[in-house]
Amino acid sequence: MDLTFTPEDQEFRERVREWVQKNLPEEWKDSIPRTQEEREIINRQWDKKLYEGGWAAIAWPKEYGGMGATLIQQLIFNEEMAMADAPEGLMHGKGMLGPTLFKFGTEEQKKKHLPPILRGDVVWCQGFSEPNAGSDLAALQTRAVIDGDHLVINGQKVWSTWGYLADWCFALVRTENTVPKHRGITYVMIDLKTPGVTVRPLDQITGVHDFCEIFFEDVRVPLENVVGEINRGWYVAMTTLTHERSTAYLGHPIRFRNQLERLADLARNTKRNGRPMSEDPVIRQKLARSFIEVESFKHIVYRTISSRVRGEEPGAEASMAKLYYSEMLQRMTELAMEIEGPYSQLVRNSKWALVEGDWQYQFLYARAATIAAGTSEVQRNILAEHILGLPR
Amino acid sequence: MDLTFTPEDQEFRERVREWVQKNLPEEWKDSIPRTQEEREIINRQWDKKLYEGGWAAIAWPKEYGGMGATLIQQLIFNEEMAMADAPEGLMHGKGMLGPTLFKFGTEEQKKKHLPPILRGDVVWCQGFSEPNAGSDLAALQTRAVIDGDHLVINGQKVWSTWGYLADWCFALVRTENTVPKHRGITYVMIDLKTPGVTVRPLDQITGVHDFCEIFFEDVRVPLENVVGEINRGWYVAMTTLTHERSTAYLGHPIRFRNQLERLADLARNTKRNGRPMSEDPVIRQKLARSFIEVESFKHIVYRTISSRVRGEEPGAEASMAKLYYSEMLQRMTELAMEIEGPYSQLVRNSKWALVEGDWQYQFLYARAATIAAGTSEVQRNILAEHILGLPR
Amino acid sequence: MNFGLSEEQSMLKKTVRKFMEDRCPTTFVREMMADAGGYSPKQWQEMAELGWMGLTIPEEYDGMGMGLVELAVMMEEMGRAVLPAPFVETLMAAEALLQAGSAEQKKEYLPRIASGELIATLAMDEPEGFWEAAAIKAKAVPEGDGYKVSGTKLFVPYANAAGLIVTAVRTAEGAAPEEGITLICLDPKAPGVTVTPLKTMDQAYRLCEVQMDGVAVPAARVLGEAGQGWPVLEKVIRKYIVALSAEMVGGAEKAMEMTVQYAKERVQFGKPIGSFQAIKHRCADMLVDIEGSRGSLYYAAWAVENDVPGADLAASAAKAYCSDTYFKVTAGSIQCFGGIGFTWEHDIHLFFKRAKRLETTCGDATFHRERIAELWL
Amino acid sequence: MNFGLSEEQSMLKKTVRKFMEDRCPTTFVREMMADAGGYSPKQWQEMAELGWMGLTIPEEYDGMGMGLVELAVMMEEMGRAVLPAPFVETLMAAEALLQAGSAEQKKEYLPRIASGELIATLAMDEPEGFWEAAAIKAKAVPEGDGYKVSGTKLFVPYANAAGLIVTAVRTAEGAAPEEGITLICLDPKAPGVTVTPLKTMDQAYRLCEVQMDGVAVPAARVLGEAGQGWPVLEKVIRKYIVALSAEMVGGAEKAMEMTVQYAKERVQFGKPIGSFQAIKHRCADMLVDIEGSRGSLYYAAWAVENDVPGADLAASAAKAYCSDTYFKVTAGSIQCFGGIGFTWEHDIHLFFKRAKRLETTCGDATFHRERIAELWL
Repeated sequence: MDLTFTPEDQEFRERVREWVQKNLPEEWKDSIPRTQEEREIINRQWDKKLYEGGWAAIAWPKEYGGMGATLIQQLIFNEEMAMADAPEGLMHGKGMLGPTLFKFGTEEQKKKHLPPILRGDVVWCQGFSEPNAGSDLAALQTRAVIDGDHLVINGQKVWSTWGYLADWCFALVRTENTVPKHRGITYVMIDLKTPGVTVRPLDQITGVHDFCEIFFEDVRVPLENVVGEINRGWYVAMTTLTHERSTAYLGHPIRFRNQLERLADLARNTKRNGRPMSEDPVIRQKLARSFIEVESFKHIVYRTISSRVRGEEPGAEASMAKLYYSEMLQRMTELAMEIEGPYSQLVRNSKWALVEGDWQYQFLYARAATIAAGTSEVQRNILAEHILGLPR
Repeated sequence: MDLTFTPEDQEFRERVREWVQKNLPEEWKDSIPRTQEEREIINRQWDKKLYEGGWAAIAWPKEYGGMGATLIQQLIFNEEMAMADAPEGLMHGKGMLGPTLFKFGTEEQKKKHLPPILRGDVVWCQGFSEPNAGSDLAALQTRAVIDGDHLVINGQKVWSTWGYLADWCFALVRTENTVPKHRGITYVMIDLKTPGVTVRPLDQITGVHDFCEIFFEDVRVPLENVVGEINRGWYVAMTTLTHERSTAYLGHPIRFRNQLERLADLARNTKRNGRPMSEDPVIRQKLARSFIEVESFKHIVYRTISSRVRGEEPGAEASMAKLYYSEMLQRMTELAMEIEGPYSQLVRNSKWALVEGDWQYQFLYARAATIAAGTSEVQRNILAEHILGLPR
Repeated sequence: MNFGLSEEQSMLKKTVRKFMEDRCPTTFVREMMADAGGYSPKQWQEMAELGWMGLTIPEEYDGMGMGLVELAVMMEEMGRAVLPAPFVETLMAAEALLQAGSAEQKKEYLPRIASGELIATLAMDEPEGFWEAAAIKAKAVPEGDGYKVSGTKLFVPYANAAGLIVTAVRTAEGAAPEEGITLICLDPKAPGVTVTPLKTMDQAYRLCEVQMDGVAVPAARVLGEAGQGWPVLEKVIRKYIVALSAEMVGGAEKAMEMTVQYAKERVQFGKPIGSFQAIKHRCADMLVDIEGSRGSLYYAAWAVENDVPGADLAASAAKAYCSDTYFKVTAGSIQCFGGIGFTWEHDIHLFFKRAKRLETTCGDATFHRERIAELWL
Repeated sequence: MNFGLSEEQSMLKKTVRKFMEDRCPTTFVREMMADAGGYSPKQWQEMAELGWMGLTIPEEYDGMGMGLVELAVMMEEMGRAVLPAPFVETLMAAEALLQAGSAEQKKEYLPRIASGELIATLAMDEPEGFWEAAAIKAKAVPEGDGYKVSGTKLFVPYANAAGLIVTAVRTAEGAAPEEGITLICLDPKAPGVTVTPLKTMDQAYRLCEVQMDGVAVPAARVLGEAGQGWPVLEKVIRKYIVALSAEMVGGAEKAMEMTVQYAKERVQFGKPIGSFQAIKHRCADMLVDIEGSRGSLYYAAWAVENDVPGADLAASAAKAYCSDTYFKVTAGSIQCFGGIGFTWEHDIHLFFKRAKRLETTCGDATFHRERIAELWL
């Protein structure tokens, strides 16, 4: 039990901090309320800036342009980015496709796809979920039939984050119907400019559309775009997901802590009949509860990293982290609404809106937190079955 | 929507009130903390007093010595008893066996068993649950084999309230193994003095034993003690349960309201560092929550009665009432513990114990509320399946 | 003793449900969300013709002379439909007139309200405070036989559409904040009044800022005795929160029905998701919360209507309970719907957002629990 | 950076678990429940021989010189076993001596504590108050070179068995309640001291009343400077609540393990009950609460041991979180066990009752959340 960092790591932290301080424009800070369009532009520009600074994908092996950073260095990097309130970038390519290609990609695939991701030139999105394959992802039905040296794809994907921005999509498609459902799935990279592809943004309850539907109508994709073997796509995707999920949250504790401090500020600055809400004993209980949860989430992340550093394999801890922070986030944003009272009605661009109506957006957006990337119910199943060994 | 009572009902209420005021000794009041033994003695004596006053079982038909009281009269009677803080008596015979016999009993059975129940001479207990048949009651395994004009019973029952006091037991036993489990069960009345019966009180986490185990070893019971047909016992029991459950809670709203007022008194009288806990804003929120719940529970009961009066059949509402009040009761007793702070440790007969340690007993006892007579989980299944029509 | 609807009340319920299903489907609600005024004058007139604007107005003023239980029945159905219109506020402004208005005032306003000609609303909250007497700071200084009023009111429902705003202002500073409050009949067209619609989360409802800048209010427009406005307002609020509670129960029930329906149809892992206890028990809890809330609601409606002891407590209990329930049920519904529940296309967010607005109107659950403690402990 | 146990710490954990499994099964706990003293001197001596009474006492006083993380490791295991003994109080009394004791006092008491010869405990709460400085009212008036002390202490752990009671008394009335508090080394055998065991829900632990009736306390028995006792006590409490949090995490984990085991074995409706989501998800929530609690616990242990900024916050966070978790987990466990969980015979109630006692020691969850708000907001 020792929460101090080595001098080398400390030095690495200084380097990251110095760079980000120099290179992050004040107006790009992530917690500044802004429109989706503004956010996209900044995300793209930031990705390019990271590349120029040599920080594009520090976790990637050096041979592919990364730094081969240790897990602790990844933690530090993410913490510093969070501390500086830097944008998170459009990270599907770096965070999800990249690691998949290292492990399952051909040399050609790596050569073709990794450099543009690194440079921030090509944006990727994920094509996993379908209207009838949500929690039950393996029930996916988007059909791919081999026709010569191509796959011909028909079907529909949904919940593809940034789909409308993306150039390419990594997707799971069904290539075999006569075997148990996990065994007939193939992992394939699809150029979204291919004829037959239609991307449609989904309007959300926030009034914004981060998520998209993608329709495939006789879309011809070269077989060389298959990652791993035909019909082995489920395992390709799951391996990466486990990997990705266990490091996806490295910067979250600090981002949540910052959000918590903004919540405390909201309570301090919101007066009700002359009295700051931060002095209200009932609100104080709830703020303290959030404080405890945000801190504990950090410890959950730290403990996971430490066990990885000690050489333990990533397991279902990612489910715990995800379940934990998503439920916590909902409580935090609900508390913000409670603090605001009737002001909680006022959204962005309304006269009298508090903090530019940002908490309203966060409140609505947080409803997705317990659904996307595995509902809380699915996470509880995973925890109960994989960690506690309860029967299916 | 009219919550006033007719003049006749009002008059009936006056009659009950007058009688109970005259006949209930101050020291018999139900909410006075006392030992289990004291409580039993009072319950028995009160049952006899009710009989003498002509109030033993007002819901029973006149021909069996009841009053044939309307549902509203039953409500009034139970409310007045609750208001007067009268003991509840040992009501298994009156409340559960009696109605079963009206519906399924032979003339001989009625003649033999009903009068002693009415007089309070014979105490009955229930023999339904078994160690391996709890929530899954129909899985019961206590075996009964027909041997001439007798059933020979072997097996074990558990959770029989007042088993150690009881003279007789109405039980469900398995008479047929080769059919689906609900169809091989028989309802039988067993004299607990029959050779081969052993009753063993179960010590509980409260330190008290209301519940018993009953063991049967080659117990011979005359076939004339079977209620309804052989192998039809499940339906006999369920019919009565539905009936019983829908009127079992008539007096509860007032008893809970009284308990709530005692809780408010506890908060008023418990000072922490000079300040009454009733002035603590966090405690006030929780007290108010209990207030809302206790009141709403009353409305749930009233609505159920009204729908019965309008001629609607009792359905799953009893599950709702049971689920509602059991969870509410746990919260109330937990709140009492919170109000007491470290004093919550001090139980009956301890120096410094608050309110004679009664809340401690209630707190522990309330853990059974969400388990006995159908767990909260079972009630939720019933509500979801029977009222909302969700699939099994 | 009948804790349930009478035949007439059941009939009313059916009529309103039928109307709402026909005339207020969610496609209509969505139209109104995009509409500048936020409601349909045509629909308003249709409802008026059915007599609903006069539901609780005595017959002598062309109303139907019904009570709070009937209003609750109606509001439940309007809640199911997420009705975009200042229905309850109009009736509550009428209530203020009934409570405190002079014979002339009643004659002037009530028949026009009942006929649907006049939309009315209430202005109470201000930028620095809300839900309490202390919040009322808009200043009225004597001028001529009346007052000159200045101040800002916030969250005023449909001030953009109203011809009358019953407004609470302060004519004196008393020892207690409840003293010195006066109600006035504000004409939104009067010089010095500026109405600005606000952008709200519940887009199917308009909340406005009402700015009063030296508005001349003649004595004839003062409602009741000067300085005695708070007790009147309290009585109005008591009915208002019961009506809102009914809207919440209706909305929650509809949300639950939608969820249960979906849970029966949606198949994942080879089974309808409603067969999984995570969903099934959540739905059962919704049912219990809704039935518990409904009990508290109808008791409150009856108790307030008949002014029995404890009516204040009952009203606050209903508002607290129904607020919690509507939010909990709709949040749970979104979770059960999963991804599609997060889409704009799906209707569940209309209910979720409505829940949030109603919760913060005239005191949230925490506020009313504290009020229960005050009245009870 | 390693958020986890070192090899030595893991080894310690194993040793303690082994000992507890062998020497403190629940049959032993039940024996102690019925025992007048409520602990076993023999077992105490065995633990002492392993050096545990001196775990956090420096080597110069015959201790092992370890820190709060090691103590937390040990307390987790003791929590799993529902240990009936004043272990943590003895170590915390030693901590008070280390914080404020004179060289003589340390020499007098610490080696005897480390050897197991001397059981010690803390007396803080009083009939009219607890958990706060204001609660301390037992009066100490100067007499000779020392004090004459009168007052009543409640909920004193194992005062019946202790040879030393570190007691907080008031030697002066200051402007703030934190001023004027003095710690004394009370000898329970001194004339004027009466110890009365109380009947408690957690029968596997003795809490006592300590009555002081004009007890003469010589200057040599005053711990630290007169009137300066509160800051010392605060430091001790900070460690105490971390240790208690560890006991709670250990107990909660054991309760969860018992529940999960049962859920795998118990069959109803033809399936292990652990395959029903009502049970399965409840167990998953237990796991999450326990892992979250454990994180807050070890961070607090490390932060307090190293006295980093925010250590007070961390300690209160751990106490609040672990209190909630232990109660929630054990209450949920009883529900999962169903009827047998309600029997005396079954062990789960030992944990449930222990949870309740630990929760109310040195501040419940609500108290510590308010404290977090004080320190943070």
